[in-house]
Amino acid sequence: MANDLILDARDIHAWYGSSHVLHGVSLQIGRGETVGLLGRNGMGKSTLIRTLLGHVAQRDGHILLFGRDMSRAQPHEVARRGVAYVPEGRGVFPNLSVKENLVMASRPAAAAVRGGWSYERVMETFPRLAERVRHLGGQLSGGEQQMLAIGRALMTQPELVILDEATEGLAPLVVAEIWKVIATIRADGIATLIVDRDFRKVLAHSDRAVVLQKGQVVLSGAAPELQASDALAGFLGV
Amino acid sequence: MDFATFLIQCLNSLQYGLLLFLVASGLTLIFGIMGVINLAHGSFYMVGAYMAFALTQPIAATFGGGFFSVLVAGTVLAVALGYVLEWAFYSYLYQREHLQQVLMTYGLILVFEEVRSLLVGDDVHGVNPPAILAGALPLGDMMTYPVYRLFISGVCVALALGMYLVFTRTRLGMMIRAGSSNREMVQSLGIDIQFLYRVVFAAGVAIAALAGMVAAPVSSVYPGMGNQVLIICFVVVVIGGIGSIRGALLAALLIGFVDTFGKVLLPSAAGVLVYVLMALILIWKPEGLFKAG
Amino acid sequence: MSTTNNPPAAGTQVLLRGEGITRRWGGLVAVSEVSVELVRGTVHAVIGTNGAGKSTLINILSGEIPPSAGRVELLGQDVTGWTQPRRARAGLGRSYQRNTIYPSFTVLENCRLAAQARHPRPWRLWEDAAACPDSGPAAIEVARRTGLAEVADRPAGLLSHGQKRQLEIAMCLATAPQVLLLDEPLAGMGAEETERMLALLAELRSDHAILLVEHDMDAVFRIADRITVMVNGRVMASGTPAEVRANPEVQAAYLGGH
Amino acid sequence: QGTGKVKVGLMLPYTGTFASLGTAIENGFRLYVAEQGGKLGGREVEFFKVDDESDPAKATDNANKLVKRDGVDVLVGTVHSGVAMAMAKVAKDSGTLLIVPNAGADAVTGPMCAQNIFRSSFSNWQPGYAMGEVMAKKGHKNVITITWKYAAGDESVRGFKEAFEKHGGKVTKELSLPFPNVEFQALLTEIAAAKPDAVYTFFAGGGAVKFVKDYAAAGLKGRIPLYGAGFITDGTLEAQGADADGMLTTLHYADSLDIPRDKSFRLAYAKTYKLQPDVYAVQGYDAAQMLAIGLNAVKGDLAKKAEFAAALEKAKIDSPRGAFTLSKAHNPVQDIYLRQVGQKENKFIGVAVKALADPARGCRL
Amino acid sequence: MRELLSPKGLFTLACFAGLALYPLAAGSFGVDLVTKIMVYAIFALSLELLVGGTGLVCFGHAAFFGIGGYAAVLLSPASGEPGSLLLLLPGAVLAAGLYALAVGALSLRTRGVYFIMVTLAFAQMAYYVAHDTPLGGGTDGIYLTAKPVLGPLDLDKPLVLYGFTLAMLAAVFVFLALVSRSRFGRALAGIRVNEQRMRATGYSTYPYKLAAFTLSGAIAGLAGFLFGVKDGVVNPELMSWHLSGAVLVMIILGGIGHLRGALVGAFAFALLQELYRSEAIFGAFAKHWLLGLGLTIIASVALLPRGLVGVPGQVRDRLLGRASRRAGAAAARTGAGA
Ligand SMILES: Nc1ncnc2c1ncn2[C@@H]1O[C@H](COP(=O)(O)OP(=O)(O)OP(=O)(O)O)[C@@H](O)[C@H]1O
Ligand SMILES: Nc1ncnc2c1ncn2[C@@H]1O[C@H](COP(=O)(O)OP(=O)(O)OP(=O)(O)O)[C@@H](O)[C@H]1O
Ligand SMILES: [Mg+2]
Ligand SMILES: [Mg+2]
Repeated sequence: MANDLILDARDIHAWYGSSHVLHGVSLQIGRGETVGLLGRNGMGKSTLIRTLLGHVAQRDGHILLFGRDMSRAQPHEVARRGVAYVPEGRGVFPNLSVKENLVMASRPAAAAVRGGWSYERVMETFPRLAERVRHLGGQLSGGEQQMLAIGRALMTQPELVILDEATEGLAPLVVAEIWKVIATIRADGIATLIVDRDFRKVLAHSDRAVVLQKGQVVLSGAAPELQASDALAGFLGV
Repeated sequence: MDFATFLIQCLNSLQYGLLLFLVASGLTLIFGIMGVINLAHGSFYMVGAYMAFALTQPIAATFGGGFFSVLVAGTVLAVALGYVLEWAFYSYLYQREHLQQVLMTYGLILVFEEVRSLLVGDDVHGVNPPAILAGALPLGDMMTYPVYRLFISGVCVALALGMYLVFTRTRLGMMIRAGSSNREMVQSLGIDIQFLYRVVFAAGVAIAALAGMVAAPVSSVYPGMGNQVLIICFVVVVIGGIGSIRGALLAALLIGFVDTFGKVLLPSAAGVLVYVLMALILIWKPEGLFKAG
Repeated sequence: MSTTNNPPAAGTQVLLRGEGITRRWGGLVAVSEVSVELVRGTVHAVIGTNGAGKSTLINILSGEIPPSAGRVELLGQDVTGWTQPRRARAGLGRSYQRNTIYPSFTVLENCRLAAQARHPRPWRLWEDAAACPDSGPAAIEVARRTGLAEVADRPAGLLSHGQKRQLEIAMCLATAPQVLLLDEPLAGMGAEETERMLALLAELRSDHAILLVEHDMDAVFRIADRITVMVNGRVMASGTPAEVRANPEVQAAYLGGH
Repeated sequence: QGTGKVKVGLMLPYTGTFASLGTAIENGFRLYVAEQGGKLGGREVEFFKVDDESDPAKATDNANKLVKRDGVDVLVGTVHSGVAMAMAKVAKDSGTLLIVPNAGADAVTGPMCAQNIFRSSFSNWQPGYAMGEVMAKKGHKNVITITWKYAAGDESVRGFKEAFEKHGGKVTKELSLPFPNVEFQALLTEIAAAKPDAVYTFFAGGGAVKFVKDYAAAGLKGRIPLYGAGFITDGTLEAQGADADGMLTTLHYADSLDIPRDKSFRLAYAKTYKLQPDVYAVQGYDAAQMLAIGLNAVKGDLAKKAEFAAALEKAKIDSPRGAFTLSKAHNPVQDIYLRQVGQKENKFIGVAVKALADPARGCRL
Repeated sequence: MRELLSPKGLFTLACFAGLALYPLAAGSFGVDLVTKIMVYAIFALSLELLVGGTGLVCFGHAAFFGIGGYAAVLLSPASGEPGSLLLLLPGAVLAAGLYALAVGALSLRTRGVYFIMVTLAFAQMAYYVAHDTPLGGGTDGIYLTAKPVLGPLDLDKPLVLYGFTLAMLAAVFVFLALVSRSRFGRALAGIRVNEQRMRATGYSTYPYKLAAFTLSGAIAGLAGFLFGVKDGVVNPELMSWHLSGAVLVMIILGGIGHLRGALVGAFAFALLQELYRSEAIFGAFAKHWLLGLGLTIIASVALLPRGLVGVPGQVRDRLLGRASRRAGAAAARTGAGA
């Protein structure tokens, strides 16, 4: 099982300046596994993700990616190993057109090995984007931007996709669609780490889930078990 | 002014504008894309001009090459210089406030000027155009037009076209533009932004130095030449719209015309005309003629 | 779930009215011939597909961007030509879909500065702003109401995403507006905060007119008195929550069985 | 007082465009002092230096630094006219002796003139006026002038016009461009279109190099003769190359003067500094000479200002440029030479005007 | 009052006390030098109100400075009699303020770098008017024949001028300190951080910015007036972009966002210049003093990201960082790698 781990992070600490945000978080993600990350606002979910990706400079702990030590790696090195990121707030490039946003993310080398998510397939998955290929990223509505960010992540042919609040600000139909896409990604055998405020949906779509509270893991286990647990509601404040 | 003179003045305007564009394009590249207000850009122009002067002898002696070998060698050196400078001075500026960059690049201007003085002295030097371009075309009965100035215009146009294509048509161009808006996300797509920026910066330096080298035969080589060109290039960049190559081209030509005809028709106000033009354009279009992107 | 819906009282007071509002971006018609009425004591939800033009509508109503056509009336006055600050001072408050806070100021100062807009008196240079008798208490009050009291002294930029969303609303309230235009206030909020926000909205409803743009349908159907559905810049349907939910077109285009 | 070292404050440009001029002036000055065994008027010389950066905005400060901080007895400087004017102001206010070794601003020995202010170089008016006579005598009738739009350029052109029009010539067009702009092409086109008999020009430094090269490149050289105040070809010939060949200019110095004093000066200078001297070195050298004459007359006591001035007013200064005297306003009354460029030298070909004195308009001495 | 007793307040008080006592210990050159630096400090403070206070980076501030200086000379009686301070000083401030009002009204339509450049453009216009027209005496400038007086206050005496300048500096400092904590100042700060939100909450930001710009220009005019009076000469270089750049460098060097920063920056910049130009220390190399200055500036950017006034905070962080065991170590390690 151990060699089947895509990500093996142990005892992660992170700081913003002098404030200590993560206090020894450990997280494992297996090949093709979907993991939900839950917790109330400000508990450190996004920080954990950004730390794993190498975006938080002040960090400590051990991060293994495909068995390789990435504890001190630069963000682009992490990304090149096949980790794609859909950040909260979307992060589309406002001065690039929809098409350019997608094309610049494509990595021909990775596509040759893993393939799967071509430009055409992204366009099929998000017909709304197909209508607007020539528009600039900055001119899209919030929901369109969210779709673009997911599409862009898929264009890198990832083995692990990290979605931070991927459904924020989307219409119910689109949310449903995004969950469908997440299911497709899952079915493709791509591992995912999902953060979303709709914890029921998260649990329904993941194999396992982890709950963060004040920078520490307070609960984790298989999704169905958690769904049934009483403790979960307390930690999520519902 | 008769019609023939008018036409020749137009040619002059065009050529001056193109030369300005050549210097300003590197500035707009670094400025719009990397978000660095690079006051030292004029210094790179000066470095280029001094290279055209200082390299001629050694290159002729060792390789037997002429002006064009100097251009190649100078460009290579400029790329190296840009690469090293980015690594040493600029790489930690991106996260900083813009004003810190102003301070740093201001410091660099002083250093460049003094190092130049230590290495080459404070004298004025001339550089000869290559023999094949040394001639002049007769225009009208009195005027001739130097072939070398046409060559400059040609270089400028070719470079403008090249940059435009790289920028809009290639993945590299997209990455560069993306980097200007969201560094973190570019990294998350597996792009080594540090390296990318180093390359862009080196290219910007090389363009400025190339402009200096190409301009050396017509401008001569003198202390402080960089600062003189810097401010006018900022004007070009700002009128054109930051980060827009197309805008820089148009603005440079506009300034070429205003400056040229201003000198002839309104000599007492010639100095201020360019700035009046800039103020008017920015009041009319507060983001320059072309918004980047 | 719609137990809190109040039938519009007789003699309704329309605080904000938009008529035939249209906005074009080049060839694209982002908002087309939309009319809305915001009545005191009601929550008017505007829902619709992404890119339907909801934010654009709010931008036009609040004066952030001018409409291509149409007129806006605030408290019975035609304000189409007014600037955004003038409308704000007349009692129009808005929140943004994207956080627009003052990251380097404390949470309290964020609120206080918003409250200060009510009584600016900038020429009183000798008075300490922190001791301002109007804006200080008002700021503490809104921070409390929005659940930010605990983090009141933290720089706003260090808040988590959800907390920033709360602050966004707090600042909007601090200006003591009569009309509230809220652009996805619940986005990014956790379950607990969502509850609190809905309770706050219910409380505010009595003496405000609220326009709520939101994608959280549970919340919308709980709180809204009227719902307008926009698709591609047009109004597809408008009516009580029950009517809208029953509308097959809306179901197909937006709700998808919600 | 009159026994210790005499403190000389050199306020010259050591950075920027004029840096090499500042160095030449200092070299010339030090050469003369060295020739006198390090003493002037029986007193040892101690130098204080300030880089004036050719920046008038800092000029008062820099001058004050020498006068107030270092307490110099004599100010020597500078190249830039605006800076020299500020120095003159300080000298006038503080009573410190000032010798200007280059800046030609007419006002220094015009409205600003004072008992304690001297110049070892020229006034902008002088070479211009001389060239006006030369060109009129050559039979040119209509002439275009071109210069930078700044005080020195204006003054030079005014001097030229005064003499040229007095002798029946006509200045048909006065072209100018903002200082220190060097984009001449448009104005050259104007010249070509107007086809004047000749062109008179005043430029210096980098602008001078570029103008001469552009003039040739535009095909005007050889068709419309180009004349100028001497600065256009001084210290710039190496860079101008063949494009300057044959050009006629007027100045108070030339490269091949047949004067023994000049020969010995040039030899000594070349030996000491491994450099060929230029007009700036001469002016620095003469500034030292003038100081020596004055100091000798007052026996080293600089408090005797009137006697110092009187001595210099009477003196004949044995300059490498040829002996000259000082006018009442303390500007050199000197021969202005006509020079021609050849083999990278400004060759002496005759005297344009003998013992030309600046009119010193506005001076109340 | 409590603010005065904070470390920052005490530091500022100590600075002013030192300046007040300085002439007792200094010679006439020192008095002159410090007078000049204090003038620059006033100039820097005026810019700090715009840059640090309002977030408007003005790259043409020298124009207002220069106008103040030219006004001092041009408004003085042509007869050569000393003018009245009571007339000249307000005149200079008014002239600069009016030009600032006009420039601000137009340039505040633009933002960011565009604003920087439009202010430069307007400064260049003023520069060329002084440079190319007889009004300002052309490149060589014009002279003040007699310095202004007010009763026994004769600015021709260096010590009087010193005292007057110090008083002006203190007045400007106190005034700007009051402004920055007032509602007006807070509104400016809000505009700096997020203008869109300011408008949405009901502030008409344009008049606020225009008021700040005009005020800043007027104070710069005051500084220019003092400079013109001190030197007795004004010339176009007072309006050149070099000076606009230099004053910007001063406030960045000192630390943007603090009034102390402008003060410290002006002193640091001027004293560094003096240091590197000193032949006594650097010998023949003093000729290349700009090299030293340039390297120092580069080093200060690299080492002092918050400017000189940020040094105590930086030292504190460093010490604290070391105290909090793992945190410090990790920060240092990754800091170097990232
Ligand atoms: N750039 C930052 N600088 C300093 N502190 C920060 C920064 N970003 C986040 N924090 C703090 O770190 C903590 C964790 O934030 P994080 O964004 O990881 O929370 P989150 O679980 O993703 O919350 P949300 O659900 O609201 O997005 C919060 O208390 C927040 O205030
Ligand atoms: N500045 C702009 N320039 C061009 N097009 C724009 C601009 N702003 C918005 N649009 C377009 O107008 C349409 C409406 O956008 P708007 O932001 O109002 O949608 P929305 O209903 O708020 O969507 P969402 O729910 O996703 O936030 C979109 O298609 C968008 O792409
Ligand atoms: Mg988060
Ligand atoms: Mg929206």
